Amino acid sequence: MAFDSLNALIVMEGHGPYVWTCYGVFFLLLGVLVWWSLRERRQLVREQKQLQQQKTEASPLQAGSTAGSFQRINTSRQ
Amino acid sequence: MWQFFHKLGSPKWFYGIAGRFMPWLLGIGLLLALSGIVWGLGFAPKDYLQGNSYRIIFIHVPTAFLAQSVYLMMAVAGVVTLVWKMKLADVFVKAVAPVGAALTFLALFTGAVWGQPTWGTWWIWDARLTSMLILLFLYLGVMALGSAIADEKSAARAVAVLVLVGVVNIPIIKYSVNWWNTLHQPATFKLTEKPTMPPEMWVPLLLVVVGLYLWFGWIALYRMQTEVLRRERRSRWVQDLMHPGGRSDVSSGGARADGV
Amino acid sequence: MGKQESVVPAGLPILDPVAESPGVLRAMLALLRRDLRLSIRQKQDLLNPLLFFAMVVALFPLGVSPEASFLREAGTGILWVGALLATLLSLDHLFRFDFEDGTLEQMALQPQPLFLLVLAKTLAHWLVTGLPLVLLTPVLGLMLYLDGNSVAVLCLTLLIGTPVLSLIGSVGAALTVGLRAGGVLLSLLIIPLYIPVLIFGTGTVMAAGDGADVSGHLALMAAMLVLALVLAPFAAAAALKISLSAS
Amino acid sequence: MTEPLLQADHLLKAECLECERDGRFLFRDLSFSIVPGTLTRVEGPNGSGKTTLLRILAGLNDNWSGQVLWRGRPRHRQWESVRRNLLYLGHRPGIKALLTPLENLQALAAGRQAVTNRILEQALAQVGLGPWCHVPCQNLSAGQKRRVALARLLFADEPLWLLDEAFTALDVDAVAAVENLLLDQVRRGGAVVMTTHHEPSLRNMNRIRLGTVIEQGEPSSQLQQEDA
Repeated sequence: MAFDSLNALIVMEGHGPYVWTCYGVFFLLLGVLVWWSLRERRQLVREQKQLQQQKTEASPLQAGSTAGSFQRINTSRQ
Repeated sequence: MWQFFHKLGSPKWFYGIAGRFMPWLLGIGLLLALSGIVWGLGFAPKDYLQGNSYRIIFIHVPTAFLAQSVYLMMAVAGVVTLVWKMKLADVFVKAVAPVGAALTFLALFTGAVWGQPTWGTWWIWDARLTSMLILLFLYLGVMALGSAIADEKSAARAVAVLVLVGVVNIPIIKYSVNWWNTLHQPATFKLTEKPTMPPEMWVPLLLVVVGLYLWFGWIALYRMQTEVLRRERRSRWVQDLMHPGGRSDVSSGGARADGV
Repeated sequence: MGKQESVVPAGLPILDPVAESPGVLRAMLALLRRDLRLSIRQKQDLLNPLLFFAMVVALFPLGVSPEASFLREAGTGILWVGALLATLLSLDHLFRFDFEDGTLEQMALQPQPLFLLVLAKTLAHWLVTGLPLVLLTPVLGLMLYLDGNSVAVLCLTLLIGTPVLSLIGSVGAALTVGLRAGGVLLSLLIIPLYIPVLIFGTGTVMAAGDGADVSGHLALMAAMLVLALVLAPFAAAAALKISLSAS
Repeated sequence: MTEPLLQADHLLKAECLECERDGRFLFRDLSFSIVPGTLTRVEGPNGSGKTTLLRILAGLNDNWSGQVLWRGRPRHRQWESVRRNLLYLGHRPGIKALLTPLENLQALAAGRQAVTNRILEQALAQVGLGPWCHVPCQNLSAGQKRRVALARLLFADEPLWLLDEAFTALDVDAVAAVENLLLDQVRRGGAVVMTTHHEPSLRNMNRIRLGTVIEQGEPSSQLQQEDA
C-alpha cells in the first residue's frame, strides 16, 4: 500500500481531486455507455414482441391493396 | 476459408457464437481492469516527478490506446464492407463508433485534468492531446454521416469510405501536429513519456489495457447483437427468438438464448 | 420467349454494339469546358466565395485588434483559415446541382472511368474558386501588413494548398450530395482532414518569416498534393456511386 | 468500326435479381433477358421498384444481389463497353438549366459518340426546338426540356435504351413520335426497356411485372414475359 491511511488515499497529497475526478468520469461514462446499450436492446425486444403480438390483429394500415381506392374520408362523421 | 467467411456473414450464426464469448470477455475484462486500477490507485509507488497525479495514467493511456485501435479496426471493417460486402463488417462499424468516440473523449478529459497539476492549466495544445481532439472530430463525423443517410446499405458504404479516407489521414495528421507542436512550443516534458518505468507501474497499466480491450470486445459484441436483431427482425429466427412468452432471455444476449 | 423477326427499314443501319468510345482526355476536356461555362453564366456563384473570403478576413481587425503587430503575426493564419472556409462554402455545390438535374447520373454512365471525370470536375472547381482566392490574397495580405516576402510565400503555399482542399473536399461533397442537410455535414466531415494542409501552409510562411529555407516545406506540401491527386478522385468516385445508389 | 456480331443472343440478362429496401424485398428471384429487337415494359404500381430495376440495369444502383450479364459475360469486367452501349434517360432528364439545348446535347454526347453540331441542330429541329436552339433551357417549359433530352434518341447509336417515364410532360403528338422512334430502334435490332404509366400503343411488347411490396419470406413478384 502506497498510502498510510484511507484519508491519505483520498487526498493523495493534494492531487486527489484530479485523480478521483478522472476515475469518476471514466466509470460514469463507460457505465452510461453500457446502460444505454442495454436499454437499446430492451427497447428493441419490447417493440418487437408487441409487434408480433399485434400481427394477428388486422390494422387499417395493412389492410387493402396497394392500388388504393382514393375514396374521400368523411371527417364530419363521428 | 471461404466457408468460414460465409458463415461469419450469417447473422444467426454470429448471434449465437457472440453470446458464447461475451460472458468470458466481460468477466475476465472486468477482473483485469479493476485489479489493475486498484493496484495503480492504491499500491503502485508515487512518481518522483509528478507525485500522485500520475495515477491518472492508468486510465488515460488505456483509453487513448483503445480509442486509436478502435478507429483502425473500423477501417479494416470498412475495407471488408466495400470489398466483400460482408454485412457484419458494417454492423461492427455502426455498433462501435459511439464507443470509440466515448473512449476518445475520456482520453482527452483525463489528459486535460492531468494537465492542471502538471502544467498548471486545464488545456494545453500538446501534440498528443491535439491529435486526440482531431480523432474525436473524425469519430463524430463518422457518426453524423451514418445517421444522416436513411438507406442502411448506402449509409454503411458511405461510412466505410469516410473511415478509410480518415485512416489515410491519421498518420499525416499525427506527423503534422507533431511538427506544428515543435514549431510553436519549447519541448516540455510529456504527460506519459517516462524514461524508465518500474514494473510496479507498468504491470498494472498493462492489466488495465488488456482488461479494457476485453471489455471493449464485450460491448462491441453486445451492440452488434442488438444491431443484428434490429436488422433481421423480419426473419424467422429473430421472430422465434422474440416469441411472446418464449423460453429465452434475449436481453442478456446469452448463449442459451437461441439454441442455434 | 421467342426472338422476333426484325425488318430493318430502308436507310437505317443495323445496330450493333459499339466498341469505341471517345478518348478519356476528350471527355474530360468537354466536362471541364461545360463546368467553366456554367460558372461564367452564374457569375454570382463565382463571386460568393471571394466575397466571403474578404469579409471573414475583415472581421479580424474589427473583432480582435487593428494593431499592425497583431495583424502581422496572425495574418498568415487568418488568410489561410479564410481561404479554407471559403473553399468549404463552395464545395457543397460541386456535385449538388448536377445531382439534382440528373447530369450527375449521366456522367456516371459515361464509358470513361468515373474517377477521371471527377478529377476534371474538381479541376474546374479549383479554377473557379481556389485560383481566384490565391489571386485575391496579395491585396488582403497588404491590408494585414504582411511583408512582401511573406505574401509571396503565402501565395505559393495557397497555390499548392487550395487544390488539395478541393480534392479532399470532393470526397466529402460526393458523400453528402444526396442529403438535404449536406452543407453543414460536409464541413464536419472535411475540416478534420484539412488540418494537415492548414498546419503546413501556415508553418511554411512562418518559417519563411524567420528567414529559413522553405523549399523542403514546399516539397512536403507538393507531396501532399500528389497524394491527394492520386487518392481523392478514387474515393470521390466510389462515394458518388454510393450516393447515386441511395437516390 | 463495330464488334463482330453478337456473341450471345441477349444484350442483357438478369439472373435471380433481388433487391431489398428497408427490410422488405422489392423483388426477388427476378430473371429475364433483354434480346435485340424487342421492347420491354416494366410494369407495377407506385413503389414497386420499377425505377430501381431500371437503375440496376443501368448500373446506377449497387444495392442488390444476383447477377446481371452483358452479352453473356459479367458486367464488372467490361464496364466501359456496357456503358458505351446503353442509353439511360431517368426521371431527371439530365438537362442543365443554364445551358442552351445545343450545349446540353454537346455535353451529353461528348463522352459517347462523335457527332457534329449540324446533326445536333437537326435533332433539335426535329423535336420542334429549332427556334430555341440557343436559348438557355431555364426559359423552356417542362415538356420542352423533356424534348431536349429525347432529342438524344434521334442520333443515339446505343443498342440498349433504358427509358424511365419517357412520356412524362409530353403532348400527344410528341408521344406518338417517340413511340415511332422506339419502333425504329427495335426494328434496327436494338432493344428498349421502359417504364411508363401511359399505356403505349405499341404491339409486341414484353412485360416485366413487378408485384406489390412484399414481406420477407413470402413468394416474390412474378415475371411475365409474353409475346402478345
